Amino acid sequence: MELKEIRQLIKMLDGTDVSEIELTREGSTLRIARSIGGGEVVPMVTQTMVPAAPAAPVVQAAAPVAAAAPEANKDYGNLKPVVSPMVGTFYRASSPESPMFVQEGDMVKKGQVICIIEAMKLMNEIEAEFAGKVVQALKDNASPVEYGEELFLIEPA
Amino acid sequence: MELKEIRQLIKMLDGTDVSEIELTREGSTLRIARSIGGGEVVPMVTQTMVPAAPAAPVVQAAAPVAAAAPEANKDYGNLKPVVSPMVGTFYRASSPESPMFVQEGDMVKKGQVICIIEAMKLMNEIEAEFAGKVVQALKDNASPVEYGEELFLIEPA
Amino acid sequence: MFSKILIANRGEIALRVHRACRELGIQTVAVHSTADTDAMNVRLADESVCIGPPSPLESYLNITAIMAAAEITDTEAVHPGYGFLAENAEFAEIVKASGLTFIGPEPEVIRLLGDKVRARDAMIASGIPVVPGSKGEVKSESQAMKAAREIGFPVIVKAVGGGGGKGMKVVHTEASLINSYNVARSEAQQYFKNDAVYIERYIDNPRHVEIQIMADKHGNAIHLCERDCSLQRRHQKVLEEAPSPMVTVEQRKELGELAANAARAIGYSGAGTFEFLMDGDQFYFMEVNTRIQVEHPVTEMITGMDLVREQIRVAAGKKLSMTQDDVKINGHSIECRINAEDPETFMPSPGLITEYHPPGGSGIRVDSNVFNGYRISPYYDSMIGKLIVHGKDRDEAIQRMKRALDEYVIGGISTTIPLHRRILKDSTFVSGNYSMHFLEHFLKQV
Amino acid sequence: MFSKILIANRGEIALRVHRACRELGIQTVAVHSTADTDAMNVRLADESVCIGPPSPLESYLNITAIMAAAEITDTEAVHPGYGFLAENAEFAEIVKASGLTFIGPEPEVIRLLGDKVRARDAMIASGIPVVPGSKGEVKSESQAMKAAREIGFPVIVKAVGGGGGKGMKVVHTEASLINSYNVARSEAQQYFKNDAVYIERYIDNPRHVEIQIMADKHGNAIHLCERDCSLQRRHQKVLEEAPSPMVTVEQRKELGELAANAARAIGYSGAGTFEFLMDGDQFYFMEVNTRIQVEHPVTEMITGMDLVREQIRVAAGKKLSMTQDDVKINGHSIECRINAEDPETFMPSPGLITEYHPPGGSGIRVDSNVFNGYRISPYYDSMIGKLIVHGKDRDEAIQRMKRALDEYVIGGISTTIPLHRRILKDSTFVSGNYSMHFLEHFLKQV
Repeated sequence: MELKEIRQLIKMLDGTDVSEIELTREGSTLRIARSIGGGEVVPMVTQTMVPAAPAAPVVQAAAPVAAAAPEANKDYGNLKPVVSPMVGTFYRASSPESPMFVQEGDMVKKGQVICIIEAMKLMNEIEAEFAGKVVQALKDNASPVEYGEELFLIEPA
Repeated sequence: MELKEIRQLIKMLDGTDVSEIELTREGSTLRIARSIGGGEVVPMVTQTMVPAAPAAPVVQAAAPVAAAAPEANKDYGNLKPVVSPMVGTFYRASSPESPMFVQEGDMVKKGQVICIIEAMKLMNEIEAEFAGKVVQALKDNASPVEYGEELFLIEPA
Repeated sequence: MFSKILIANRGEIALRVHRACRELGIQTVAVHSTADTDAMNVRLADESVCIGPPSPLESYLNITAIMAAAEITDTEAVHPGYGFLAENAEFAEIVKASGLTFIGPEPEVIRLLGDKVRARDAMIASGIPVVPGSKGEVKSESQAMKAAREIGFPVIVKAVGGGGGKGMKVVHTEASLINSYNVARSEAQQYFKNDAVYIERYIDNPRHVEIQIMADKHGNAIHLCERDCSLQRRHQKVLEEAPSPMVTVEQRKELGELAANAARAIGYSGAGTFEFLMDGDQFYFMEVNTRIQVEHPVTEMITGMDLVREQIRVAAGKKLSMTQDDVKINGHSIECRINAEDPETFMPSPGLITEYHPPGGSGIRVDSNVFNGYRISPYYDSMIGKLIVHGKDRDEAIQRMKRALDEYVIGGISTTIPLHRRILKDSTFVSGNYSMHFLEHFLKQV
Repeated sequence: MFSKILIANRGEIALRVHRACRELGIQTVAVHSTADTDAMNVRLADESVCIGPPSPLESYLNITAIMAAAEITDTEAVHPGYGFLAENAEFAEIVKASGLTFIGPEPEVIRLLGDKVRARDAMIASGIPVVPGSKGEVKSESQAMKAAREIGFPVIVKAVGGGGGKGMKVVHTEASLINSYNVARSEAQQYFKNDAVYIERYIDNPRHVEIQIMADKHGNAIHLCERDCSLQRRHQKVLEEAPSPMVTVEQRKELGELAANAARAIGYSGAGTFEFLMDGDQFYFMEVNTRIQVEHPVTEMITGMDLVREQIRVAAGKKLSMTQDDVKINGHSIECRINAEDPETFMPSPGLITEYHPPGGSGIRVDSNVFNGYRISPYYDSMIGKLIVHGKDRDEAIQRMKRALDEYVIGGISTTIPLHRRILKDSTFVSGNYSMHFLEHFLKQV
């Protein structure tokens, strides 16, 4: 970087409200800071680290099922999620030929079976914990689900 | 970077509102900061980490000399410290038989020898950088001192 | 070789197994409770599955949940680590029945060695020295008296299904035998749902010495030196070293060959540990642990064998990568277990780690799942890491461990690092001549 | 043995030397500039002395300040690390004249080996193969032409007092010789204040192979295998390994013995490195580095010798702790230099480290002076640490390095970790058959 260039740079800043400029080129770095606006101080605050947990160092292409950690208290407004009480495979019907336990828009009663989670060849019937209207199914039929993963959104009656 | 260039740079800033300029080239870094606008100082607040630095894991009984890192801008009110420009041994007189260069309460002139720092058998005379009254000697005669360590407090005249 | 392994554990051993898999090019599945969602092993795994709430019974001990996780991730093999389900024969059987490979011995071998009376008989049959004791269960007060007289006092009454010091009673005189026998039975019933007890000679001031073995599915078994784990507090190992400073070259060879022979005789495969009490120059068999041990790294440091890698290899049907002749002992290794505990009161100290910097440099190994910003949960055991050093001899290893302990920074919680610093400076420890009672006395001194 | 050593350096090597001292029970004095007040080596040292402002000329290269620090702390010996004053014969002389021990060879040995022409003559006298070249300085254009014709093109013109690629010109044809000769002279004058140049055969596609030696003050010298440092960018080593994948057992022995013999012949003591260019199965001497090298850990990993500890021991007058027969090569080791640089543009990236977590587990060594919350200053070189792995063979070492690079977390700045990940996956690198031009081509590919 030549002095001439630097002079041009400083001149260029004149009349603008740029308070700081940093230029890096071919191993050279130039930083210019200005105090603007009559005595107003421009503090050069270098923001400090947030003592953070290491970010997952390797962001591998995780298999779809395993990628999602259980959702942490999302806000669904007046809707309430039904979460999976176990790991397994989520089924919306008791067999491929049977009708779905619940459809979107259906009203369900407390204790009504709304899906099945299969774990180790055992079909575990999952019941609604409260009455309401099924607004959305969050998982496709035959999806793998983790413990705590959200399955349905229900609007409590 | 040559002195000539640096001088030109400083000159170049005159009359502008640039408060700071930093230039890195071929491994050299130059930073010029100015206080602009009648006494209004531009504070260079480099907010550094406090939280995360490991606390000195082994707090050894360090030798007295080495324990103290150079004091960082303590606030002495209207007094100003004289700091050591080098590592070595601090002497308040030119020989054990000689009188001290300065006593507490003495007035000193700019350029007056106030102590000696011995390094590698060489006696380096340290001069007062400004005139004033010696309020306190911060080190005992024959103490080892680090670069940047405070030696005297002087009330500028 | 497997293409994907599910690691049915948490903490540092889950990370340890993950690392071995990575170095073998095998994909990993981490299963975890909701308390461990942010754990290092979960972050580093190729896939992770949340299997339940913090309670171990509902997550890390929940066989159904673990098997369901294996199923939905198409896992080929399961590594159980140590603790939790690692020595549960039923779990091993279920894994096998599901068409997956359990990384450990066959279920029937786990079952045999988990039964103290049957295990003892198998060892006697292989010529391994056992503590003089009753032939199996002692079923009545009169049988107890007869057995104790034959063995000679002091004796110890132990639960057949027991472990961890529970249901154990030391008896010094005939007068107190019957009472202790009855107390031991009722404790055994209470803790292990099985009131069967047996009687053995009580060894007064022993060392804990254990032989590492490794066996494949082709009838090959080798021994990999002993570890000395005499430094214990309340039956919990605190610091381990290899080789033992008190075992001779001849003893090492003799005991090692006996252990390898026994392993071959019972059809053992995988990593195993034969635990002995050492009393003077006598050794007495205690038990076989059919899993990788917490303290396995000290053996890795002096033999150069990656034991977890080898476990995986032999589970996949490969032959041992070393013969007995290849096993050379190189230098000395020490491990300090770092627990989140007050170093004086041993009260657990869960909480947020606000500073973390492990020691580095030559001859240092840190196996730990924690990091700066990690919160140690109160649900699981307090061991948060292991600091292992290697030196060309015991003296260099001790100097190195002292140096490394001084560098280790863990802020925000209390740890046992200060305790280890004190132990490493103690002249009895430095001499190498310490028994299993050493730490107890040491802690009382201050 | 010394009771106190002053470490006249900064960064990871200052910490490395501190660790060796600690393990020998020696007190340490850290000297540092005002920019390094919070550095790890300063915090860990028994004593520390601030010797000047950030500028190396006024601190780490300031002999007066360093000697004054040695004086006020009653130091017995000075370890210079690498870089800065490590190969400055005048500094070694001043240390000696002050009644202290300089941890390195005698000043006259440093001076001899620092002069390329005299060093070359000494090597020829010891039977070490050198690149065909001019006999000493080439003083005129006509001498240059005569020498180049004798040697045969391509040739390289080099500065007598040079290093780091400066003042070097490759010449392929007679036509361009005279111009290159004159440019090289003027560059040499500019960079080294000495316009003397010499001419050598230019080796087109070499490997960089260097032999580690260690010698005591009693006339004993041993060789400790080679390191392969062919992976370079702009004459800076990026990744090193030991042993070299291309050197045979016979070559290792022959070259090692030649180096150890030469060391004995010139009265060498301490750690030293004989650098060679390897062209096919020919070796050509380049220079001797009279200090510990950045890449010394790979040698430590495969030989078990703590080189810094040994440097200190022999400086204190002790005999070598190993004979040549004791030197056994065990497995394979790789080192990746971690620089605070953009992994693509190689722009320096100073700044605050906001997250830091080094890899752990088996076979991993991290030598680094940084920590979470450390600010990398722009005043010094960009190497912030070294990741070293050991495996039982090269394949295991590569797998382990990949695993460790994936675990290494350094936040807030850019580092060369992503570059190393890419290199470790490259099939040419994995084959082991790469020359000093490999990295250059590799970087252009993307």
